[in-house]
Amino acid sequence: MNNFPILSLILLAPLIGAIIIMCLPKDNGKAIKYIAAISTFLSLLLSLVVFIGYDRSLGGMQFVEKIPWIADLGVNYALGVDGISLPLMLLTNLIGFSAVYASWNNKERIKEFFALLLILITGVMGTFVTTDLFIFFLFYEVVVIPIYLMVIMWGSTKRVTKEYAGMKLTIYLLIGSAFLMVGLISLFIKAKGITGVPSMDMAFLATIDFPVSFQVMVFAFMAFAFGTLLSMFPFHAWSPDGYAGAPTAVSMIHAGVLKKIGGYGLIRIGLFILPAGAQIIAPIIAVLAIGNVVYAAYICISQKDLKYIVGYSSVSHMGYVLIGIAALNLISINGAIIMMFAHGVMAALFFAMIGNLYEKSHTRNVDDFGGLAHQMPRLSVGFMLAGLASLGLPGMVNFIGEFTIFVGAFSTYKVLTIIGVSGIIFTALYILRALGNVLFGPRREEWDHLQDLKGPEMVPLIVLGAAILIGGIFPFTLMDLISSGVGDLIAQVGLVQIGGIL
Amino acid sequence: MFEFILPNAWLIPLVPVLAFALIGLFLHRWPKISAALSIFSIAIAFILALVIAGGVFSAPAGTVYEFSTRWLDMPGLQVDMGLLIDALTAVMLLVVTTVALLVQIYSLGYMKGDPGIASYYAYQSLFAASMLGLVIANNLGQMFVFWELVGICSYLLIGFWFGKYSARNAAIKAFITNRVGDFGFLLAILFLQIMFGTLNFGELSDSMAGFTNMTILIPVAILLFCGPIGKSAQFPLHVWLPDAMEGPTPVSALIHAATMVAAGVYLVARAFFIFSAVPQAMTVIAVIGGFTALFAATIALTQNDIKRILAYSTLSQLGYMMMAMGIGAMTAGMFHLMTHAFFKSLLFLGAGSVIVAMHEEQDIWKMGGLYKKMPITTWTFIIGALALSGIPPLSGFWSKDEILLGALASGHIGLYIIGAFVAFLTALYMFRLIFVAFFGSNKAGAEKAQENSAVMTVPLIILAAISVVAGLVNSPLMHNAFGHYINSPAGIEPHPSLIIMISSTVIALAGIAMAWLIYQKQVISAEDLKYRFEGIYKVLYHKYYIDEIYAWLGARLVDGMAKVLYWFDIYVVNGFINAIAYVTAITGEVLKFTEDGQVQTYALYMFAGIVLLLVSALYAVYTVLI
Amino acid sequence: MIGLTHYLLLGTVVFCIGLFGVLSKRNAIAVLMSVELMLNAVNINFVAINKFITPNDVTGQLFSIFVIVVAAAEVAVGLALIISIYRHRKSVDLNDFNLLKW
Amino acid sequence: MTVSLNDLVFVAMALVIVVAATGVVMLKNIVHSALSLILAFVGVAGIYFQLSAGFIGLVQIMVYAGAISVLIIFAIMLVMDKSVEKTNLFSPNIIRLLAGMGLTFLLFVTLGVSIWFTKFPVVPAEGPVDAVGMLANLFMGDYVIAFETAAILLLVAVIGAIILAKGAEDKQ
Repeated sequence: MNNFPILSLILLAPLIGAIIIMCLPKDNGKAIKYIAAISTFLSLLLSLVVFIGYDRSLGGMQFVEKIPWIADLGVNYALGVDGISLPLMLLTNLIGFSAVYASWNNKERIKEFFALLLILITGVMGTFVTTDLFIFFLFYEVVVIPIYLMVIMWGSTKRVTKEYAGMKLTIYLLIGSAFLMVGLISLFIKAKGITGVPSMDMAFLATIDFPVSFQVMVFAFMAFAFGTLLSMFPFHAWSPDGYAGAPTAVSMIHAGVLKKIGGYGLIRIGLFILPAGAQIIAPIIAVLAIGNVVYAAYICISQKDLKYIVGYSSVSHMGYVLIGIAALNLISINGAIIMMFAHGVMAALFFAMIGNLYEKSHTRNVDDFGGLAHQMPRLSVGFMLAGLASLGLPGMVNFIGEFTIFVGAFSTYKVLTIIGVSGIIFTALYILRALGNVLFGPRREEWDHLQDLKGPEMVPLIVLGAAILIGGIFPFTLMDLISSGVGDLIAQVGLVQIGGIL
Repeated sequence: MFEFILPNAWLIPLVPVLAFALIGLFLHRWPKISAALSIFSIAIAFILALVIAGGVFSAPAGTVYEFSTRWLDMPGLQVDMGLLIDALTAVMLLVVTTVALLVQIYSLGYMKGDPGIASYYAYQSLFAASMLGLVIANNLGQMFVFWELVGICSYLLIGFWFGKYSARNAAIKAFITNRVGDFGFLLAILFLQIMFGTLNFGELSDSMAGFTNMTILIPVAILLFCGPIGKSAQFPLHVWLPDAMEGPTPVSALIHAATMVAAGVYLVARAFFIFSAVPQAMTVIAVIGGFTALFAATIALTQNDIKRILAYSTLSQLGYMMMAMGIGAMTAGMFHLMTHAFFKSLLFLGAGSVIVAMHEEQDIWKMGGLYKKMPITTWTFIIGALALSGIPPLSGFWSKDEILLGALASGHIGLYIIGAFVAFLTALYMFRLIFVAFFGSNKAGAEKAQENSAVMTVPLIILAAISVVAGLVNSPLMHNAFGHYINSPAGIEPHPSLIIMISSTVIALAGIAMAWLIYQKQVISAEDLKYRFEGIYKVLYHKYYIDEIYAWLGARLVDGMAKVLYWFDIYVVNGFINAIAYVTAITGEVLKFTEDGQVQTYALYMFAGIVLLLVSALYAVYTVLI
Repeated sequence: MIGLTHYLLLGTVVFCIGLFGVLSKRNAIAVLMSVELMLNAVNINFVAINKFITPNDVTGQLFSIFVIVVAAAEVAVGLALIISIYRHRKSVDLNDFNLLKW
Repeated sequence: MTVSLNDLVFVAMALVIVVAATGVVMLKNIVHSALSLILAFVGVAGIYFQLSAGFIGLVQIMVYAGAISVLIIFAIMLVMDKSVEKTNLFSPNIIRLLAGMGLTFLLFVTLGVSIWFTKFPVVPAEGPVDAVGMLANLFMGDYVIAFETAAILLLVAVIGAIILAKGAEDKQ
């Protein structure tokens, strides 16, 4: 299996699917959906093979592929997965596959929808799989355009027009990527200055010992860029509107995976290449993260639109990830990565269910619903599973993430973590209140026409539900992998003493 | 047999989980089969528990069996799923499995005709599994996991009839209040993990021995006690238990009388070495326990709903147990937990059969003269009430007496007085209920009441028998066998004293007599009592208005704050973004006036640029020229 | 004694008068004429500098011829434009042509 | 310092040019400003002769004073439909007028200051005898490309002018 380019196949399967779809006739809806399903299923299957085939004891980058691309910039099409990027790649495929099924009964313009969706999946996956900064940034940009188009064309929102939502979403991400570009370029030039060798390879850049002041400046850029993507506190404005505006599949992928690029970037580029800078800026990020958690949790309590609730709750959960990263020790970074995986799966399931409900009832206001458990028991199971996962019930993978982050962050920021832990109460409050209003209560006749999930609509529930439960009941499947990945990272970076216990 | 069962005692929680999974995934379309499967699985668990208990109690006291497997571990944090079997676990296993089995059998009758029987039994087996998991946990992390699972099961079961708004809201209220308790519990876990690097009870107690500065431990112990406050509904977080009566009565019997609420007491018992090391924490526990006991007993006096009375009685008895723990009498607390589980579930099941017979009527004033129509229920109910009030031969007497003895022995005179007074109140409100509901004058609704089927009455009889026998286990007759096994070196050992026994019996009889006078004989009419103590009655009836205070606070702090922050988010954070967009639009609007279409104007702008360049060039160079 | 400076100053004066004419005259043809003046001013500078700084060389004069050539071409085209605009719009007043107005 | 005849001639010529130039800009009647333009061209030609650049002077007279001024007057005739008196006024936009004036004055001051204070490397040698021959050599030598381009430019200009001026008829 060593020279078989499995990672490229995983990465390009959706893209090939998209190209095939583009050649199909417009009205042949069935064929388009099957192609999309097959291509995403193929990459899901292969990523499972990689997940199982990854040698946990060896650790480090495996399944490496390298094709030189731009010589004088030292850019090469380099792929490789390690303990940190493998779970996120698996997450992308899981969500991609269920996103295709979640939008199974889309009616208008199926061809463009699925083509853009598959390109989006490839773009998102690319950032996790590559070990080259330039390719990372390339895929980072590939992602933005499909999202804008899909929000504009298939979006739906009440509070603000979908154009506004799409525009705000895209501009925020572009501002973020602009700062990222500045950071990358200055990094590249400084590295070239110090070593004389032009290289964009992350591992190589990590070995260089940049001056501290430079590290702080570049990390600040990175923190802003990835912060906007991760909807850090002051820059979170795009995420609720973006999710509410986006169609189901896009908000699934967006909440599920796109946000994780921010987290992954912070860890991979922030901590890996600029450790000293990270150490200085980490307390600021920690404070903002706690702002994230409590602020967004509080706002969720007053929300009436289901998608806004999940939007703000994902901002709140990202606060946990951020405090995990900002605590800069092995346990908390492990927790951050598991939390990213957990939140991805949970948010995707939640959006799939909301999308399904919205398709049938054309409203997302919590007060319009009531007693849906009578009519749609399976949908209620899906909602409950996602809801309980998001409030961090043990037995689900979110609890593992939250618990690990709390333990890790507690050793570095005592008071902040205590405030953060109080978030679990507010999360439980708004989730149960929303689910209570939607699912329980007396039966309402006007919703009798809703028919429950069946056939393809069950796929997201089964696939994502299984991921939530397996990850929660048997955390060691994910945890060994991640702690080996993070262990390597901390070891490599150990030369610069990072705060907290290593 | 015991040696085989012991290492894989994890089968006990596993069997009900399998039942839950099977019902949930496949069998939910066939209620009969799922009910049978669930009862069968809990029966197996019961048998295993019996074997374990037999083995533990045959081995010398104090032997501990511990096995654990890797669950979540990384360098620096190790949480594993394990087994800790000792006398304490054995007792709890016995209590939980017996009550769960009897309740599930009883539910066959109680839930007959309910469409959601399959999911009811699914939730019942999930609850049994998580409770058993909690009992056998060997570290705080695992205990927290099952602690939350038990919480979600109570949410599902309270909100079982989700058609009713009240049930739905009660379920949410229960989970949120538990969650507040869990917040403190989680913080305590984090502190312990950071301070001692481990959560395992054994390792914790070893490293605790060597620990010096107690000042740090005070907040940790109090935070750890927050968990039991939430779960066992102690004073500040007790509001959810009375509302939890919205759930089906067997659920109240199992969860809100015997097992779940006892989890808090069990945690205090299990982590007794932490609490006993911190005297301040002990006093806090004792005070909260005592206060809750008194507080709940007073409210129970004025309630009219049969289940609400029993709920407040549970609150009061839990306060008793916590008080026992607080004063160091861990044995007495656990013993009372065991006896209370049996007779309180008996009372609840009895109440359930009354409600079924009375076709969902729960107000005791509408019941009356039931003793003729429902003899078995009535007599088993009376046995339960006698046990609860602490009449000598029955189990309640021995356990309550033990606690009072402990209070005296540890010198908490105040707590002893409160304890005695609560015992009096308990007897009063229990027999108020009996005289009004069973022996009262024949009300209209009571005619058509008739005895329920065997499937409901047999568990009542069994429980009645147990609650009679259970007391002897720790009585001097069996030379305090219970205390011999379950004791903690740090706790106090109350030696039995005849005076206390006699005095507590007299108090109980006085309570019964007073109830007889007021409600049976109407010598002192209840009406004018109510009239004379109008103010107090109203306060008690409205549960000291605590629910209203919490609701008011909640609306202000939580919802109000949420709206303010949402307003802030929309108008300030989004406002800032929209402002930037608006500014760019405005500058565009202003700049357009420079384009007036005249050729010469454009020429003017061009030459102005050129001249500017020349002037700046000249300025740059003029030092050289002049 | 008249030197190069005076010629260059003369050139500047004529150039500025031409510039003012371009910027302020209403009639299109007047603007053209002012442009001619500016071009002449440039020629004066060319020839003067050629005479004083590189007397035994004629590059300066060569360039002034080129300027004249260009000026001639420019006037021809300019006037043709003005005439065609006049025929279309019946006016030569620059203020009337503001099609580019916002 | 001795005031030579040459200086007097220069001053006279300069005065003529400046007066004529101001005339072009200031006169109200477009025809009068055209005539003063011609006068300015002739004055400039005089300057060329004074700078011993005879050939340029002649070219100036032939092209500018001869051809271009005639062309302008033709254009004025073609365009003048109303009475000629008030045709050459200033544009009504006062602000722009003042701005133009200020700008021009600023330009004049800047250039004047820079010219006045720079020390030009003046070479007091006599001019070449055969200036026209050298010009021809340069035209056919180093600057032959420029020469040919200028030729093409003139051709294009002529054709353009004809098309533009003529174009109006066949459109109707």
